[in-house]
Amino acid sequence: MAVRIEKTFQVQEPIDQVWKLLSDPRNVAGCVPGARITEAVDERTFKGSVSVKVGPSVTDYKGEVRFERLDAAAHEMELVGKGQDVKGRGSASMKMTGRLRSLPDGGTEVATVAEVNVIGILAQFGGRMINDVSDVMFGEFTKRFQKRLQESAGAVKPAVAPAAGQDPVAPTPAAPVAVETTAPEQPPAEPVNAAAVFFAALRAAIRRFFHRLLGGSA
Amino acid sequence: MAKTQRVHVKLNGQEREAEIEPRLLLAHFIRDVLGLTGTHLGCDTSNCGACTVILDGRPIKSCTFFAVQADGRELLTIEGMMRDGKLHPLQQGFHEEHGLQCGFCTPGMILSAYALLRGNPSPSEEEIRWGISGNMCRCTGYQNIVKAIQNAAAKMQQEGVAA
Amino acid sequence: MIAKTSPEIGGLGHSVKRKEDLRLIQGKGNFVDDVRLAGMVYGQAVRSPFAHARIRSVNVENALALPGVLAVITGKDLEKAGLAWMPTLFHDRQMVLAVDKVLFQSQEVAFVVAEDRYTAADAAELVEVEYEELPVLVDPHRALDPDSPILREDREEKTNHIFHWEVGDREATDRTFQQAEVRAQVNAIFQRCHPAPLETCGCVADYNTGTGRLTLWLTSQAPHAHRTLFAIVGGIPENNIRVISPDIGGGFGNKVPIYPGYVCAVVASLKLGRPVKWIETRSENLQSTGFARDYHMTAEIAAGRDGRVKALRVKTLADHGAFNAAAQPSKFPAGLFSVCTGSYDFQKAFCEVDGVYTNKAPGGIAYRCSFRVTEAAYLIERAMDVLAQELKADPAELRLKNFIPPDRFPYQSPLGWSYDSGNYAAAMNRALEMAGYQELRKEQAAKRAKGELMGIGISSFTEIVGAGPAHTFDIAGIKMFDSCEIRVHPTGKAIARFGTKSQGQGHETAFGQIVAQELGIPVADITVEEGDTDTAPYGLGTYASRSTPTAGAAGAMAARKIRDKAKKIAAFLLEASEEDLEWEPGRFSVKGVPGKSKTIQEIAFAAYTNIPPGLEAGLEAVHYYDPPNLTFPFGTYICVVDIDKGTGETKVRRFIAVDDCGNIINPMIVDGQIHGGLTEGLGIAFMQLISYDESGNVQGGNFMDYLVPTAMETPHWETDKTCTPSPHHPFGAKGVGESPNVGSPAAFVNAVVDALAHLGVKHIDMPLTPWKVWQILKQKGVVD
Amino acid sequence: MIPPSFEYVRPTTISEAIALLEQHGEDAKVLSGGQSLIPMMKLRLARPAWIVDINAIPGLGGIREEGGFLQIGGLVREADIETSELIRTRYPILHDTARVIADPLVRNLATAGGNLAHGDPANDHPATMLALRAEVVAAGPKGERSIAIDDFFVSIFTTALEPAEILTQIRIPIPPTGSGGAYFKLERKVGDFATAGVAAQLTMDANGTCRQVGIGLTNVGPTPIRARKAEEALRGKKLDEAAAGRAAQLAADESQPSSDLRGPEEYKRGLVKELTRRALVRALERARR
Repeated sequence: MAVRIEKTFQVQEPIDQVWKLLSDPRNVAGCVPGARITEAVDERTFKGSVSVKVGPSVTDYKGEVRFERLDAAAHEMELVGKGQDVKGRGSASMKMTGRLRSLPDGGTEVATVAEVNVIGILAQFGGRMINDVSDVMFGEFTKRFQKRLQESAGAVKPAVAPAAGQDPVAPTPAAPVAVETTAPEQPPAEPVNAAAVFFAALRAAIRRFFHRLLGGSA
Repeated sequence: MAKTQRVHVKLNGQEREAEIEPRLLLAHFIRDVLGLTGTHLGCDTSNCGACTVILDGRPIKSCTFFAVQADGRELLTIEGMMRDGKLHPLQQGFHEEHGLQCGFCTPGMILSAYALLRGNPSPSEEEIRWGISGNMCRCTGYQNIVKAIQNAAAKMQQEGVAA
Repeated sequence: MIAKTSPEIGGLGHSVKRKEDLRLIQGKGNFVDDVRLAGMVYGQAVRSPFAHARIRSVNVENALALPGVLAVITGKDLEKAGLAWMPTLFHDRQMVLAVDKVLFQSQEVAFVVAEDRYTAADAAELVEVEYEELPVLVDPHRALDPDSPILREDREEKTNHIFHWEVGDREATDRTFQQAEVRAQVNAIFQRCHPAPLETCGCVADYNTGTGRLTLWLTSQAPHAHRTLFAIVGGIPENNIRVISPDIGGGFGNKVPIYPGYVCAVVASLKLGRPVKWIETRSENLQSTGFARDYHMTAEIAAGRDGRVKALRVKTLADHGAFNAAAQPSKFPAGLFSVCTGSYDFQKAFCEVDGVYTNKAPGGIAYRCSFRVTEAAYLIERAMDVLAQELKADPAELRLKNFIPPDRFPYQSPLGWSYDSGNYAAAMNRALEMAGYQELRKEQAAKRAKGELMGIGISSFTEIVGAGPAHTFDIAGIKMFDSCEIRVHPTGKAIARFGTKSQGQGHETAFGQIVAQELGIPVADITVEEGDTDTAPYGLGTYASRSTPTAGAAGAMAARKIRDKAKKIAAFLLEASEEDLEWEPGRFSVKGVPGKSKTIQEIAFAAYTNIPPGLEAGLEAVHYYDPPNLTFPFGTYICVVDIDKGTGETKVRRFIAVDDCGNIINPMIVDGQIHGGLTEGLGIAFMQLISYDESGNVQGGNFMDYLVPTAMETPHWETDKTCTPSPHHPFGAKGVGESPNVGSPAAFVNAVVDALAHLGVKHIDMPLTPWKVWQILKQKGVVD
Repeated sequence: MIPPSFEYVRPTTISEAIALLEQHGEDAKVLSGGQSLIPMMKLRLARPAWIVDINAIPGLGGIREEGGFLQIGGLVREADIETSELIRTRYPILHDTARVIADPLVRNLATAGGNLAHGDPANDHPATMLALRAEVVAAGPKGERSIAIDDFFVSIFTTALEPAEILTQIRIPIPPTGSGGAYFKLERKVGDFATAGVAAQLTMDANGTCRQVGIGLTNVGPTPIRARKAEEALRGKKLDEAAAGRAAQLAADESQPSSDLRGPEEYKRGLVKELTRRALVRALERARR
């Protein structure tokens, strides 16, 4: 059940500032609720977990994300994430790349591509519906990222990093999907931006699955 | 393991009682606890209707109903269809019109037909097909099942008996 | 024609009501899941969510720690016992429980045993398996690409290619094509589908530590063959295995193979010394047990402008999944697919099939058809319609022109079969007459003028069933004869036992009628028994429409042996010589001496009470029947459809089925078989599909998405018969259970394509979903 | 398929039920018809620790016209709606809807309330309720409140119901004379969810112009969709073939289907267009009766 999502957006902030943000987890931690980094394996590899509650269902995933590339000079990053359902009923994986480009007006273009693949019972029941919700979820992430970027513009860096779930940026009211998640304290020094994107896509997959399974009657 | 609950049902006219886990499905309660195996299970997604039983006069899928929900209520299964030692007109109809082959769907099919005829003593072919559309059969192609139900309906009209 | 017995005797040709009904309509049947034994425990398989992955570890501690859990069996455990792998029914082997890697989604990885079903289900979740995902191969057309992963590392040949099989004269066929005036080609995929009998597979394995005997209640279409295979694989002396197939809730080929769950239940019972029940869920049934078809076929016909067919060329890629678990005669890698020249008189033909492995459930079973005959019939009947389109000919006339004429039987087909008998035009003409074919064509033309879509589809199939002659046919080495044992009791009642196993076909009634026909004993007085390997004579089982051609024939032959002995006894009782006796069903009489006769009941009594000197007591016989040839049932089906342009929905308005299965035992049962087979054909043509996404996720692995018709989607079937007896069968029967499923898919597809033919549509692959039809209409600009 | 363990409670009053839901919060699930919840539990995709069975609570049944509304109790079964004389004669659109939900056996347990409360875009009642401008009555810790159907479907599988709220009644404004409605659903077979479904409700005035229009769409987006543009295009207009066609096109444009086993996106849009056209025609026929 493979899905490819591309999102490109422009911001007025200069490229270095955007890169700082994109490569600094603390500022994007809250962009997607519920992601939790449990352990830093090395400076590029992190273990995480997410507990997703959709309608009457809860699914727990354990995952690992690794920066395949973090190129400050070229302003390019690539990471691969993978999560397995703790009940052993499937997995989801994602390869995400982010690329920044300076714009003539001094602003920056952020180009991201996520390739999500869901395997197991979710994919069995979820069919091809993973696509558009992944899209929506990823869209929500980028929206929040931009908002945060604007706030951080010229602002003093917060002394204490915001924890996921205690996101100073309120979820956009028209949040396309209302995912209830456990949002434990975020170890400040660990990057969850990538993880967050990854888990967002994961949740998207699950969300889509229920869209498919339920209904017809209640 | 959740705490068990005492469940009392009237099954085919008999008072039956058991101490069970709340999660026990009615189909398993009837088969494994009360020992009546005429009620079958053919799927896990509430599609096939092999597990059809009559709950307070209405046919339901007993694989999608907890036994605890049936507490204090009346159940009719295929084993309760005989009338003073005689086959029910529907059972006769299925036999006479060759309305069964492997027989796995038959109990559920007969119980759905039973409920159909209670509400509509002389249904059209279309109404019969509609009435059994929650019960799958892989053998008969339904044609003789329709005839079987028509056969029973006619017989019951003649004899003036209700389902 | 066969002498018709009285209704009381109820021999051949009587629509005797079925004996098996009485228990089934009262809920008193005995299906495998109904078996309850003292101390019985329950097994559940732990399955892989991945289509291709290496197993890093299997941790059973948490599962074992759960109260009520008795054992967890892993592949490693089985490996120690040499049982991690088992042979398939077709020159391959298959994992019972995966040891180092899994090859398809839902493959068995471990087997949990607990005191009850609910605990077993809880425990299955607690088994922790660590997987390392591997690249997945889904598309059979990519199986041989250099960059595709080699799936079967256990094999010496490091390739995904299983077999190449060809038959016919390639050069002569190619030459004919070079000179051909007209060519027609169709590329048709017969999609992967599943028989999905309403009862899933399951078993109760009861190893008695006291007697050392294993009793195995099994959802088996072939109990004897399964007993032998369990003896060979499990190393249990065959005399210590008793396989019982009780009531079977439909099989359609799904219950021919041996599945890992059976083996695990046996191992668990041996380990625990307690009866172990294992019953599949529907999802497990659809996702892991024998699928059918998955043939990717190309057919080309070379013909003359006059519409006479000359040569047929067929090339096929067969997707067998992770293991070649096809259940078919061992000399036929593509089953009887080479019957693909069908009902038509081709002079030259060539057919080749290549089989490959993919990361899908194993199989290739014969789903309500003689091995691969449905694929063959579908292909040739589609190709004939495409040829009709090329020639702008009427598909009925084209078929009539090319039928093998009645005087050519026995007919030698270019691909090596000897058709026993046939009169194809008779069946076709009857069907055309019933349909009012000419009027339908007029109506279609009028509708087209108004922009409405109506189609008429014809299929004039030829089946090949009744495997089979022992010189050619065997399953895993066991010759495909079948058997019957009859015992006539002193009071004139009888019991007849057969090596086959009914799954709804009504053997308890129909086979009794065969004996009644031959002995004149009323069918009501004859008990028919099947499925218990301790009592029934050895047989190969029920599938491929073989029961009547083989076991049914054995019944007639055994009865005739009894009649021969009865004649001796009658001669003794009547103080006449055997030559002076004449037989009428139920009695021997002295020629020309009215009233001087003995009934079969009197004779039976004498066989135990007044035995002629020099004659053995008793009145029993056994016969093992080895048919001299297969039988070739045939028929013509006509389907009329209306298509809703707005939604793409197809409504089957009428379906006419004229079958010829030779002499008929029980017309009522035959019609029932035809209704059922047509309905499965409908499901296959319009709904039933098991597909896989690029990661090997099963799509259609449950009844929410594996769509089988309800009474609402199923039309009223119009049936009739012609009768062309088989010349070599003891009572001229041919077998019918599968003809409707073999012949009907082409009729449905031909009808839908015919409705769109004026738009230039030549073929649509099954299932014919509304969206597929709508997209074509959209492309053709019929809908905005 | 075996559900995981849970504790089962069967309160006999609404307040008791609400208290239980408050007490157990996320761990509790309301059981009404159970025809979606129980299958999910059997697949072990739902694992509630507590099941609060509301079926023993009196006063949640009944189909009646009262106070200008058609009132349908939260526990009314689909089968009751299907067989109700009042529904069949006065609200054929609801009859259309109920009779295509799942299959006859499921409909004997499934409730209209649950069908809405799941917030599942594939369910059939939501589209019809959107077309009928229904409102949903919910009882919760803070008492009873009424929610307009337009505000009810917040997001996929998410409704405006608070965790401890129970849907007690569906209220449909009794349509004025000259009204008619219809629901069209295309399913792959009986028992399947809609590939697409369209509900249309019309109120026509004497000279044949649409005074009121409601159009709802099933299973062609993350939530049930009200086709406002299509409604707008008809309001105050004569409903002829051309107008119906335009509205149908707008409804198709407003739908947001995704490709799945039921068909590609393009097909589903085409289906919305076709079914909207058919629903409007049938609704008009009924409005004229």
